[in-house]
Amino acid sequence: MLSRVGYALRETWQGFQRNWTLTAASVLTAAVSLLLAGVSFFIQKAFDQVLEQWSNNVQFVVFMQPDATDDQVAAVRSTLEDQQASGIVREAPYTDKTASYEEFRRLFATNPTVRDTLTEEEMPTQFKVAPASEDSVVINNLIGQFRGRPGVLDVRSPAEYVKVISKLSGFIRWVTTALWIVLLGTAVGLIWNTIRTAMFARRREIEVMKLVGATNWFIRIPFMLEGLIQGLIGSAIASASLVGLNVIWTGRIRSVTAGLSNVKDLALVHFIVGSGYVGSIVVRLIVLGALAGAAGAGIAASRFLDV
Amino acid sequence: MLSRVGYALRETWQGFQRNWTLTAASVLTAAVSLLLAGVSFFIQKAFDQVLEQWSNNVQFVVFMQPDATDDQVAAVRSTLEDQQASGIVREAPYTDKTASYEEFRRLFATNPTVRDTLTEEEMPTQFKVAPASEDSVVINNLIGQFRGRPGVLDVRSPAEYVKVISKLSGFIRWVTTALWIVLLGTAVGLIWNTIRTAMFARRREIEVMKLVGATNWFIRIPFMLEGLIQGLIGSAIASASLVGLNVIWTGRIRSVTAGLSNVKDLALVHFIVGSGYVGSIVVRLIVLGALAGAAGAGIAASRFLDV
Amino acid sequence: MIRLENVTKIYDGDVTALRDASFDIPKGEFIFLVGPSGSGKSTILRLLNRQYKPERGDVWVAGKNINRMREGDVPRLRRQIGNIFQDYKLLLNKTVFENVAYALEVIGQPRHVIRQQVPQVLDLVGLAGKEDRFPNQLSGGEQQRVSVARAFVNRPLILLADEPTGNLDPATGEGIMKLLEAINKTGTTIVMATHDQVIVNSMRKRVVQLDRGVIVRDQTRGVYE
Amino acid sequence: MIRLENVTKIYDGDVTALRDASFDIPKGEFIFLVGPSGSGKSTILRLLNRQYKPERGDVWVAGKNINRMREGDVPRLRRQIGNIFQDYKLLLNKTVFENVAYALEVIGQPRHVIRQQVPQVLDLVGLAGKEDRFPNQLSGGEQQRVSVARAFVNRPLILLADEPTGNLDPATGEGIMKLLEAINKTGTTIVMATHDQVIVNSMRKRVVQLDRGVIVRDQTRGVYE
Ligand SMILES: Nc1ncnc2c1ncn2[C@@H]1O[C@H](COP(=O)(O)OP(=O)(O)OP(=O)(O)O)[C@@H](O)[C@H]1O
Ligand SMILES: Nc1ncnc2c1ncn2[C@@H]1O[C@H](COP(=O)(O)OP(=O)(O)OP(=O)(O)O)[C@@H](O)[C@H]1O
Ligand SMILES: [Mg+2]
Ligand SMILES: [Mg+2]
Repeated sequence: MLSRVGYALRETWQGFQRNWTLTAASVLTAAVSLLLAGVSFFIQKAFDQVLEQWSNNVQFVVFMQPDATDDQVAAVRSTLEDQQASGIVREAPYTDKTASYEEFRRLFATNPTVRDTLTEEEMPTQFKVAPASEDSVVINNLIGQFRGRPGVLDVRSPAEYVKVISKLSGFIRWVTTALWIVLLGTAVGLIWNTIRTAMFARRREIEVMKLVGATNWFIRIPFMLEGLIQGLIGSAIASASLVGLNVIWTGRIRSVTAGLSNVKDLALVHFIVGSGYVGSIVVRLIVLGALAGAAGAGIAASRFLDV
Repeated sequence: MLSRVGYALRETWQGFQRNWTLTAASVLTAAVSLLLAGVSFFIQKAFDQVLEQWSNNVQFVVFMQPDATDDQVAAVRSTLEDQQASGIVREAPYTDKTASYEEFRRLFATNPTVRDTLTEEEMPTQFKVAPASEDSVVINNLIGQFRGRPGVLDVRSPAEYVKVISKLSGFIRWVTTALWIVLLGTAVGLIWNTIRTAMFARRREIEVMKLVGATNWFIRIPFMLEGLIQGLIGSAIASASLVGLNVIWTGRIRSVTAGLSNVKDLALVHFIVGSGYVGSIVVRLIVLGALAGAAGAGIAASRFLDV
Repeated sequence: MIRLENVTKIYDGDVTALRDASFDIPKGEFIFLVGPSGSGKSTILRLLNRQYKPERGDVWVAGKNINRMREGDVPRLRRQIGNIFQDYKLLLNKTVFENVAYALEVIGQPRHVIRQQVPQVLDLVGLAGKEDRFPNQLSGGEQQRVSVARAFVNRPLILLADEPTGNLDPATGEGIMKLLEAINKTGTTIVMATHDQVIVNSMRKRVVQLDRGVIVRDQTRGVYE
Repeated sequence: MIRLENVTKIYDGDVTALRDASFDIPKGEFIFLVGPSGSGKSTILRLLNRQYKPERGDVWVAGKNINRMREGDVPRLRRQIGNIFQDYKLLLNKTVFENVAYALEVIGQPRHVIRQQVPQVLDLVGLAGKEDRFPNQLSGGEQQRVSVARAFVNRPLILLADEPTGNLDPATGEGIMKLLEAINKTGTTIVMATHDQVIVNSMRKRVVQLDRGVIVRDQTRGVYE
């Protein structure tokens, strides 16, 4: 048994050395394919984070009359707290007169005439409600519950905005999923292709081995080990590239967002993928590379095994 | 000579039939690689359009005093017209009191108290100036020329917005260019790889041809024709896929933007790449596929020609 | 040990390489297959090694009907048979040593046995000192001798030799024949296809002669023609 | 036609396959190279075909010093030489017809010439009817005959034959030898490496004998040993 293991390892090593054109080609293809796969995971994660952020931004505003009583405000607040408890609403912070006034002045910074027309006392107070769902039907239903209640001046939702976000996030999910499938499919196809070509180049070798009395597994295992190692080297290269790309990517985003408070609204920072997740992609790539290499080589060898 | 051509064509055809594992592998790789290249062209175009749109949106506002005289307004307008003529400013439409008032009400649709505090007469009129450059230094310089002129209430630019757009478009250009280089580089690498492996599988054939007295070109030409045709088939598949993807893509964007006027602001429609440009990508892919196939095969064959 | 019963082999549906051939080879016999080029000698050897199945008839080797054999049992059959192929079928990216060692690795011999036996066998066929060459660094006759060495290194029950002396000079060929005779003496059944009249005539063993796929002569202590 | 002047060939820096060999072959001569396996016969033929360059000495073929030849002129040299390789070197994914036709295509023969000459030559070597087979659908001897056919289909100035009868039965081998003699009569110089004593002894041509890379005998109207 031990001699078998030794044999398989020696065979593998020799396969490497003596067919190095093929080895280099396989490793390169594996690296490229796995990098594509890794990038597809990466893109999906980045957009997931951004979409999450977007859906957090969907909200409507319950304006209280400037002269609403404390009881009226408390009643609305308790309804919102119930809805928060049952998970329909994520959060609903209250903005008092002072805060409302400041926001108003900030918004109208570019329009001084308007900015100076209102006093703090005239500002309506408001609840900014962030529903848990992005679905515009659910949100409209929720809005209906506040409209016309005592002390409520009006309930406004940027209806278009809600619709856009809901459609857009669907669209982006679709795009990233499609990209993911295409890139991953491509990766698998390329690896399979290279392995098959490499096996084709070695088909006579396989035939001779069979004729000398080698069993299928005896032939297959060194090829599989070879494929496994090629896959591992490929995934190491892909992982290193991915980590490198992530460093560059993160650096670029940091430099773009540096000193821009407004950028938060663009959700740009959410495109930064944490190194923890990159680590988990690396693990996936290594497993994928090893499996695809070994299984691919095993299956491809089988094509030439029936002598 | 004619017999040579006939010979080369027959050789090519046989290369196809008899090595069809290799042929299939090469065609598939070419298709995948060219599709990657095509997608990279596509992405770059789509983002270029969006960036163009964004930079069109960079602007600052010259607020005229509500009681500015017609002469004062005309003086500012004439300066802006000069700047337009010299290409520093792209456009500078004037918004009169009525239009300003309507925009104000639209902006404050969700805040009825504010909305109803101002009358039309109290609104300042304004020039919305769209500079030709996105560079914030150039824009600040421009702004300085209007600040403090008679009749000018204030000049305001959403300074953060300008900075963000300027940085963001630089960033996105960087990302799409990087993507383009990586995908195109990958494509070239993969084609080269496959061709070399295929040649490796046929190295003994090449050796025998040399020993029988074939010149290098006599051997190379059928291989190059074979590579050329493989490249062409590959690019046909890639082109068809790209056109298909574009149809799906355009359809998705149309359906997302349907009935959303607000979406214009998100510049989403500018992601639609015209079929004319897709056509030009297809032409590029076909040329690229044919060249890469032929040249790659010719060069790869050379490696095994020195017997 | 080996029995053919009315065996017909047709390649690609229209080339009848062997027609209704029957013979019986007891254990330990040495038999020559002779006949003109293309008469079916290699075909018989390929049938015995289960490289092909016949279209009609049965092939028995070592007590088993190998046409009815499961695919999984074929390697075991082949390990009992030593094969010298007409075109050598060496592994081109293994050295001489490794090529011969492969036949031992296949049957799971431990490394120390391999290290001891392979050089011994290479010495017997006159290849001492060429262990580390690759097949394409050898002369034609040297490659042939590697294939001879590989065929008997694991002491098989049966040795199938297709023109084992075709690329050898008479003296070296004679050496190989002495070797085969010695192996035959230890009980190994040997079937050898050959064109070498001198060898066949000097050995006086059983001769089976083929002509266009038909056995036209089966003679004990026969001569070439 | 062919001249070797103190030629030494060393493979891989340490295998001296040919040592200080010299001989001169006038146009139209028929010469046998004999010697034990590994003595350097194929090496001489490879040097004449410019498959390798010698480490020392000069090789003259058809009036040219082929060591000094530019790479670009090598194909023209090879087209004047017909080669029968010891391992045949057939193109495995071409049919018999195409393999033979290739030697004509290389010199730019028009198609109608190819269509006429190839079947004629295949008929001469006894392969009529097997035009559309691939090499691995042929017996060993048949493959050898394809390589013979390819070597002389373009009526070369020189024919280099490495064991052209190694896998042929005596009768077929004799047929091939008759063919070579006829070709030789038309003025083609023939250098043939062989192990076949019967042939050498019956033809009584010039014999050059090698032993471990050294020419030990050069005899007109010689015998094998
Ligand atoms: N794989 C194959 N496909 C088709 N025909 C084949 C195949 N192998 C052999 N043949 C044909 O079968 C016949 C017998 O071939 P075989 O190899 O048995 O001859 P042989 O006696 O060994 O000849 P040689 O002495 O030349 O080696 C020949 O006519 C050959 O062309
Ligand atoms: N490519 C090579 N690399 C290294 N050594 C080689 C190479 N080719 C041949 N040799 C060695 O050179 C010597 C002469 O080889 P050559 O092929 O000329 O012999 P030969 O006389 O043709 O023998 P045979 O009758 O067996 O064909 C042999 O010892 C062989 O091992
Ligand atoms: Mg045979
Ligand atoms: Mg030789």
